[in-house]
Amino acid sequence: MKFAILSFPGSNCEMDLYYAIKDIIKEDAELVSYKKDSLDGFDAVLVPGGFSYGDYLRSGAIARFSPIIKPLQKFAESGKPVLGICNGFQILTEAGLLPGSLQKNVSAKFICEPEKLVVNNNKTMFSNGYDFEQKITLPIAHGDGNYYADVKTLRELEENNQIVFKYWNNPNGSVANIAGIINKKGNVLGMMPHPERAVEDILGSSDGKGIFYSIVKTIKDRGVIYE
Amino acid sequence: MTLVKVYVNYKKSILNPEAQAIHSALNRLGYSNISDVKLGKYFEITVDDDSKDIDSEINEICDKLLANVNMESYRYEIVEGANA
Amino acid sequence: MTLVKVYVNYKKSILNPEAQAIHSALNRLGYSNISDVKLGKYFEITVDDDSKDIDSEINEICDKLLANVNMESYRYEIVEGANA
Amino acid sequence: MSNQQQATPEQIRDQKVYRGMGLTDYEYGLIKDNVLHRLPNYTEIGLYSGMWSEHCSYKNSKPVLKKFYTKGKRVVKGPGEGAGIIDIGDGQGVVFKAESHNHPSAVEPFQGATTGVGGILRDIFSMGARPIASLDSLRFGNVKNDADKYFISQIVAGISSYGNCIGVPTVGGDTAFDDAYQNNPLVNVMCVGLMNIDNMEVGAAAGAGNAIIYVGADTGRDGINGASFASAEFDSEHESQRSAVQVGDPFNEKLVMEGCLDVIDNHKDALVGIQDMGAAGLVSSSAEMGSKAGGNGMKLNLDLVPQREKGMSAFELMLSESQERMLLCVKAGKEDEVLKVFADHGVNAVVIGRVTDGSDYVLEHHGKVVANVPVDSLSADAPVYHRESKEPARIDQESPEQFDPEVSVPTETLRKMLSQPTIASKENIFKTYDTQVQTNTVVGPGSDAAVVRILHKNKAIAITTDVNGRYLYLNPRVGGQMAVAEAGRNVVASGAFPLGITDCLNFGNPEKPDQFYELDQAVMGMSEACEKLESPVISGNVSLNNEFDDVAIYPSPMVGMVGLIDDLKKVTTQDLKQANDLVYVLGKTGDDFNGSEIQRMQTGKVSGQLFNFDLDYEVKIQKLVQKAINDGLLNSAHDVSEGGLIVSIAESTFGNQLGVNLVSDLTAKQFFAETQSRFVVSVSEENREQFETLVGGDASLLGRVTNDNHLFVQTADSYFDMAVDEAYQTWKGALPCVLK
Ligand SMILES: Nc1ncnc2c1ncn2[C@@H]1O[C@H](COP(=O)(O)OP(=O)(O)O)[C@@H](O)[C@H]1O
Ligand SMILES: [Mg+2]
Repeated sequence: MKFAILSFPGSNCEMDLYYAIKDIIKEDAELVSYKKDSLDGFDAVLVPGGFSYGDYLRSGAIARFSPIIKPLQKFAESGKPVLGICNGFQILTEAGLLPGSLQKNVSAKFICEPEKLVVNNNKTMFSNGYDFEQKITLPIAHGDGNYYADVKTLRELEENNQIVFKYWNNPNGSVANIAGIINKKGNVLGMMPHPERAVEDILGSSDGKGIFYSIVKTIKDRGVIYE
Repeated sequence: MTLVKVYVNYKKSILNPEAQAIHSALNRLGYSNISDVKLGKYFEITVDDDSKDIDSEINEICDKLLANVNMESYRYEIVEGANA
Repeated sequence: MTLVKVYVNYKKSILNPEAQAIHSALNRLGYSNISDVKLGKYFEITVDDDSKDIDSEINEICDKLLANVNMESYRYEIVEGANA
Repeated sequence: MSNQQQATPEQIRDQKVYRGMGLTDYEYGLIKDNVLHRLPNYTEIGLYSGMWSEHCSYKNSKPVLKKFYTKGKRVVKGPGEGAGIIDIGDGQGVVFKAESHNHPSAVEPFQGATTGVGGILRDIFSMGARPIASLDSLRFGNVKNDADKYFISQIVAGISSYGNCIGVPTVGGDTAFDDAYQNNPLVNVMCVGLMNIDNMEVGAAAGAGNAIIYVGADTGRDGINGASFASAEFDSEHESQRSAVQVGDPFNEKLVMEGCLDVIDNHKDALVGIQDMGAAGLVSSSAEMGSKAGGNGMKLNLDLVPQREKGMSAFELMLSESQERMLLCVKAGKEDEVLKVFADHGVNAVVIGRVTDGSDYVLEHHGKVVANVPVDSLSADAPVYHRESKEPARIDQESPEQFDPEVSVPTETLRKMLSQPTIASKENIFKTYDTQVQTNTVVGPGSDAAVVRILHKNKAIAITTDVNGRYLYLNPRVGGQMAVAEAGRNVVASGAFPLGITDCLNFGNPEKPDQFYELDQAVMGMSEACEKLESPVISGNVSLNNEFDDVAIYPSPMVGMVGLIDDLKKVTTQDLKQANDLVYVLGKTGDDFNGSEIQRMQTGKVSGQLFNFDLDYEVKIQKLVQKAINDGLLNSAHDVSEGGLIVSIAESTFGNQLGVNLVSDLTAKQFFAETQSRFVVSVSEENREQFETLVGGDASLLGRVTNDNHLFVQTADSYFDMAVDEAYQTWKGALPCVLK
């Protein structure tokens, strides 16, 4: 199967994802420029971390007007998996593919550290490789990771079981300790922690592999690629 | 040339960590009579005169880009013929 | 209660990358008639009435904390008895 | 300056206008009588003021820098280019250099720090290398007042904002606090890049007719004449210099970097040379490229320079230090190919001039020639001064007797020591840095050296920055040796052998003989250690005039060392690994307290003659550790530095929260001695014999690792006894607490 890894001006985790998929997960991957107008031929899309357009104005605010966003929306509507990590999550919320938004951390500082997470829903195509309530450790590295949604949205997220990952010790002030959420349909996941930084023991943790394996398994089990 | 001043602010219910940090810094510095600090963005946009419907253009720009309507509200003033 | 509105802007010769990025994003989005974008900060500060000399207090706060006088200038308005 | 009416050549001479730009009467005379044989105009005098500043010309330090040991079989490129290069095999080289941004950071700490990071990154990618890691070496006042805290929070925030955004991990650094830096904080940033040696680029512009291409941000009135400003002393009235503030734009730099690396990787045939625009902006980059090529001149049309502001003068355009700009020399006929690459990356690029026959450096503005000077006169032929050197009186008068610390309750002294800002955990700082982007960080901040793996190869590099200015203050020569030796210990403790060093020479005013002495002696000391450790100097940077109200900082030559780990199995950290392992100290401990942290903690200053240091013994101990790691004998290794042996032992317990139960014939006081050439290592039982045979009498067995979470050390006269968790919390909480 083939992953598309989007690349915006200012993205800086796209190569990390590329190597994680190619070298560790051993699937095919291709970088796709923000200028492109098609995602045909891909089975899953990864929206990487970084500082698209410098994160000026608001994180992800400018990137979401890129040409690639329309095909991304179409891709998401078709039910195929879209995973936004860190800045990718911020872009997905700005583009309206996920509810809520990401504010400055309560400390008003950038935080980079390993974070213990709880798998709050293991029935998604991104988390089926984990046990329910399994604890995993993934690094975070962000200044704007404080997830906010209004009360109504939050209730919906909870009712529909859309909160996939929660922080064990909330590092940034996110409501309901949210580290990652999925859309209602269940095929678009946004998360602040970086699974691609946790795919090799030598770099500190392999707990992130489960996310990519879950995607691969889902697609392979499906057996068909529908357009 | 038209100058438009746009103010973008967090909605009431939303905590703004930056404003909070400034508020407590001020209190720590001894300014105990300061009971609230709000922090927003302030844009000065120069629009060339050929623009037809400046109100709808500014509203569009704000809705799309300058404000995140999830969390923020905006208002603006048009300063006709002004010079930035 | 006194409401003070403070506007902080970059000084003239200082580069503002953020405003630049917003400006070019707007032009890319097709708003070609926008010829300049400036971005600054906008504070609403509520001061309790017991304050003696509000002007000197606000100037002090701006110089010390709200504005970086190396790069930014500020102005403010006092909205007596107002409500934020 | 920018608002000033431009003085006529006669006014410049009569009113000595050049003095305000940092040129002396002697230098003006040289320009007028020896170089131009006429009166220089305002633009020309501006060019010389920038180019003949210490920052660009190294006029005071050049004779000293010649004393550096720079040879080595792996050295591909030594000092002289943007950065040096060392061969690490497989056709790859590591490129590294450090840069100081002390003066800009003293004026505007946030932006001073961001533009420091931006500048060093450009030095690295202009060599054709992709930056893979940064480190920051910081010196602040002793966190006594709000000013100290302001500097710390703003400088750290600046480094974090730039490095994180551009996607280069900040993997390490060092931070120390001392009143000597109170008004003159030091901000040194080191960057390491990785390249295919075939892609090596040089900053030269040769071949008449070839194009000079300007790349990156528009030029504004920022930092006009910052180079001569950076080379000037500060006093309490430096407020007036505030016009020099430059703002960093890491997003733009990222685009510029990707564009440049694309040209270097994929359009090699088109490219003649490439250089960043750093200090003294356009004039420095273009004149250096012209001068380096040799045998050519250059002609630039300033009307073509992208400008952010209206009405900029030639002087301002040439001396502006607007950030995120590069200068390329591109073969005639290939301009469009290169311009297209930048356009694809969203980067502004324009042809602004040509390489010419002859040797004149000519600038045109508004249709007129505004400057015409010999190109070499700006760069290669800048004056060089041999300054007078005199040992400061304080060194001679100091007593040779060692300080005698007061350690009546060792555990209490340890607790206090762990909470000194210089000793305490720096996590509060490095937690705000992205340490992992690019996913090669094997060991991030928190152990001795940082370890960054070379992707797809079974090897890694170890990187560290170090210097203890207190030692240099007491003895610049020996302190200089110690700075290099400490860097070596950190690299070696991580499983590497040294490849080479870069440096930032942070000193006072070279025109004062006693301060020049410090510079000169320190460089000699560093050089001696470099030779012994086979770790040549391949690049560096000089920051002089670090004075405030006439008082200089401690002499502080920051050493940035890179080592090679030739097998990932050898990567070693300072953390104890498992209970029952044997704990040893390698090296001898003496009563060495002058210049130590405990002396400062107990007396508020450092004094006396610096304790002895034996470079040969240092080399011997470092080789032993290398051999022990090569043979797979060590489970952990940690060098002993500030705070002494007990601090090293405590730090070794923190990572995995293991305890130790140790017995030593040293006194409790000696556990705080800062004798050099020591390591704390742990060895598993099965390797005991082999290890002890290897190290012979150079190691003493102290005891064992335990899992009772207790730090217990029986000394000859007393004992240390503290829960590891408590020691850890004290150490970890100290900095956040004082920074509140
Ligand atoms: N300013 C900084 N930025 C990043 N890392 C830092 C900084 N200061 C200290 N560190 C990290 O903290 C650890 C301890 O630093 P230090 O006490 O200088 O170590 P050592 O004495 O072994 O040289 C190191 O891993 C170092 O990289
Ligand atoms: Mg060390």
